[in-house]
Amino acid sequence: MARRMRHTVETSAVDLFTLIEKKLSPANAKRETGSDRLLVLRVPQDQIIASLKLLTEELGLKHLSTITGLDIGDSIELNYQFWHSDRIVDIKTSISKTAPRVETCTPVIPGAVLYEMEVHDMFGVTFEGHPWMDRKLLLPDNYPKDLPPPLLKGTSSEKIRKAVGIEK
Amino acid sequence: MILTILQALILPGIAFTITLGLIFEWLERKTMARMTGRVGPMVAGPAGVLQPLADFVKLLYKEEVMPSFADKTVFRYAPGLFFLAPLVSMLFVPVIGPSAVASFSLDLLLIVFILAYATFVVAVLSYASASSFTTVASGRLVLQYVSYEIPLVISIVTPALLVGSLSIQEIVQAQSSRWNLLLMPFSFAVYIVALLAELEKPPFDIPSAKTEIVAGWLTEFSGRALAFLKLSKELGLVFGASLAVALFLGGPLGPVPQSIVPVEIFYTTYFLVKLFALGLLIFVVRTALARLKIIDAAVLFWKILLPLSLAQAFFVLVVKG
Amino acid sequence: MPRKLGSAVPEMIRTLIQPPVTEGYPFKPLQLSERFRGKLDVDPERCTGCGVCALVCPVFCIDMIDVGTRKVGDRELPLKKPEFDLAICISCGECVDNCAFNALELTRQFELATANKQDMVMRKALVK
Amino acid sequence: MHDTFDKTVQDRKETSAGLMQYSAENLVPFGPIHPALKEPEYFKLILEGERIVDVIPRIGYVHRGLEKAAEQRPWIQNIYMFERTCGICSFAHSMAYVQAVEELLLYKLPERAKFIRLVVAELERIHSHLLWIGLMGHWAGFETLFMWVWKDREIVLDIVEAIAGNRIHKSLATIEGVKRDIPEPLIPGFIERLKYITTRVHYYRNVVDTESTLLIRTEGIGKISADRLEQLCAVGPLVRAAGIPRDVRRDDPYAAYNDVPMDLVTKSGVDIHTLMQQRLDEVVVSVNMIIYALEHMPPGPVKLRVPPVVPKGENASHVEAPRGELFYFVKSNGGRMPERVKVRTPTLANLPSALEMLKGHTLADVPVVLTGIDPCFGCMDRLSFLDRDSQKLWRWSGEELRQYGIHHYFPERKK
Repeated sequence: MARRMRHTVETSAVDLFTLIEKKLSPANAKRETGSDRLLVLRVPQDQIIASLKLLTEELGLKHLSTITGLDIGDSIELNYQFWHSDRIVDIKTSISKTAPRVETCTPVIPGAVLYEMEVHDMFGVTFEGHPWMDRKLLLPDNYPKDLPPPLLKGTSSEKIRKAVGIEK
Repeated sequence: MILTILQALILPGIAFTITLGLIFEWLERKTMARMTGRVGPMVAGPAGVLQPLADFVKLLYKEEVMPSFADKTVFRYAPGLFFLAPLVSMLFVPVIGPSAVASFSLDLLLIVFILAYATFVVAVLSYASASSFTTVASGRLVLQYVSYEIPLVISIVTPALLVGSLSIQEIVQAQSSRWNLLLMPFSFAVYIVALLAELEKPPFDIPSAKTEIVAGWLTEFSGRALAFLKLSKELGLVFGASLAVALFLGGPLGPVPQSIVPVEIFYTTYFLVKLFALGLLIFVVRTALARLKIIDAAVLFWKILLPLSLAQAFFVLVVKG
Repeated sequence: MPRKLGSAVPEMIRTLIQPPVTEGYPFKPLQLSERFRGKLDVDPERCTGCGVCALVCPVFCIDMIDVGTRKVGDRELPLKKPEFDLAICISCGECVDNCAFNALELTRQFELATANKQDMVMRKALVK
Repeated sequence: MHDTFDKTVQDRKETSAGLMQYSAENLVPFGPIHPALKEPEYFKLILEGERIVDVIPRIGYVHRGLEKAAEQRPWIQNIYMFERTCGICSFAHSMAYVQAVEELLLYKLPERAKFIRLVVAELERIHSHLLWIGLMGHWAGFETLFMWVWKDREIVLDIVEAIAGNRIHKSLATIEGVKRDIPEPLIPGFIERLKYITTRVHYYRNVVDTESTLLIRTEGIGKISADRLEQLCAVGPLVRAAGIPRDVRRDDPYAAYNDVPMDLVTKSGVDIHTLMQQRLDEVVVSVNMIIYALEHMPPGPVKLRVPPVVPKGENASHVEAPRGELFYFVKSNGGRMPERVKVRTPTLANLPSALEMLKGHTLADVPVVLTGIDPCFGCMDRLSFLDRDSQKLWRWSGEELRQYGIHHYFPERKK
């Protein structure tokens, strides 16, 4: 339980979290350990776009700070992290590592176009419907196709270095 | 005969112009530096006076690289031609006395032709070095030349209209009582602005925009060619300023007291004082303004300076007539 | 705001009169703030070879080198002393803060150019 | 990259004849590394005739895999690596990382450390804004403004060196505190020099607003609407200049921003001129905050001793870097090394809006808009054009495009 030291949180804002939780409960969102400033909700993969739409249109959470990819052993976890006044709302969903595919959220949040490209480069997650999925954003041109994406736990730095041709 | 050759070679001629060119470059770098809180050249010679000469000599023995797809002949000989233009035209400007080294009745028109010839040489030269930067620089150069050329010529011809002759020497002699500037301040202003455009000094350094096309038409040159091209740019400034002094500020003329000192000394000092004053004015303007876009420069010349110089010429005709 | 041509001129004249701000380095010495973090320096007497600095260095530029043995009770233990590769060191001061015997110090010396890289390796502390 | 090089030489022969007719078909390829380029990045512009329809970014030439490296280094040593992500906002990175980790540890940050972090963060903001204003002068050909503004920026850098020992990489923030205290006797000197900077900034505000040659280059150039910026999740001065009051220092105060008064600067519309005004006004606000913080600095320790192990947990934290919201996400599984560190720099957030500002402009406007948007990785590098109708692909460096645009400026477009 990470307790925030920064400043006391006004009581009125707390029910924002419960409001979000209630709104997303049809998408059976489960609340996980966050803090009085960080709301963490886990949503199943098929509900992710619906809940994002709900968040942006009805609840007014417009600013998506980023999409963070996490390699948690057997699956890849995507965190859609929003910033709203003095809170951070993190919508989690986990997708299988074998066929990492998820629908793109760019129609709902146009600003996410580069975040999805970055997660695609680093974790190999394909976002269906993303306009530039065939292009690379960050990886060098000579990154081998067969080498798994760099940020997965399996790929070690040495392997990447050898593949890209930098000897330490 | 020998005297004129000596004069041509040394005093108001080649040696004099080149030293003036080097001193002007030092003065420009020093004043611009001091006005922006920097020190400016300070290593070669006292207060860095010899820095431009040091740069010139250093460049002379640097290796000269020629791009493989450049047009060889033009690339090798054009810099020399461009270097000659200001030197030749400097001979027609009276410096040490009311009479110039060489003079004939239509030398003002020859000056105009030499200006056009110099720009033409630069355009061909930068196009010949065939790198993408220089080709665009030559495009810009021609566009800028076309916009400043007519106001420049009109502002040059206005003093000739007043005096009624196309020889610089006679124009200077006619100003012994009253400077032309008092009668035609606007054509003097137009001349200065057009001179800034001709020398590609800010706000008109569009063809050689440092941040946009590296060094403009100078990009592909190195070694001897670069040394001479840089020097001829400075000589262009010296000649431009001395032409303004001759046409508008009465050249070397000024009150000459009777004394054992030869009269040339007074004339030359008057000429140099006016020249450096004009130089400082140009350097202040150069430091104070941002670079214009080519379209705004063209608009400025065609819409503002051209009518202004025409009106001034018309005014002079009316006054004279 | 009214548009003016040359609104920078008055300031240019003021700057012209004031002395230029360019510092005379290398002809005149550069005055550094007394907290300047420059080249690392070690005091061989104080260094006991505890190896904390090698642990905390973010760029792993400190290696512990064997310099012989030391007596601990009745046992002979290998004595290791730090060797600093100042070419890699980023002068962050992490080792200086963590050194319990304050044998390390960041001097205000910053001119480190040398012809060969080997001079950058500081072996001052490798004494018994 | 090899294929592009052969194509260059072969193409060059064909085009050397056609170079003079400088039209859209001119094929002038350039590599990512070129003397005229500051930092390599690369945008593909999709054209329809002259109008730009779409822009596809391809960055990453300076990507060093910091996130992967962070997973193999202990917590404290990561500070010095993340600090070097960017030269201009280096303290913002170390502070954001350290803050994310501190909130996983249950310690209370000493008050004095909060104030010192605020002072150094605001000093860095002033230095970054002044750098940008100077660069704007340089790009617009106004060298004098460039020299003056960078001359005054030296004052800020000297203050930072007096506090942190290094002008750029402060290496000051550490987990649960700040490594060194502010030198008390020097504070009056700092305050006096900062006041001098305010007078200078007021003067620059006057030059930026009145110098007509500069106004021609900056007014009405590079426009984008406020709600489009909102949709594209833009951050920082770009957003505040459009009138959206979004600033992490005010909305979600960290360090001592809760205790130091700050008035938010917003403008009413984005173009290069308002962006310059926005940043100059923000410098004045930063100076006032620093002076307030220096005068009300609470006594007490600046650092707590912290075990090298961080309890299991996840945490997201953000700070207001000079260019906007800098977002850090840290996950720890209770070990000596982080499980995952995610960094999202403000420039990545602003990039879609920067590309958006290019859309709709004609090819000739692109160079001017490019000088307006100032992404953190420096100037434009290489542009490729894919003409949809004729399916021809050609590449230009930012520089060619700049002079192509200027050279082929369409007169019918009113100034």
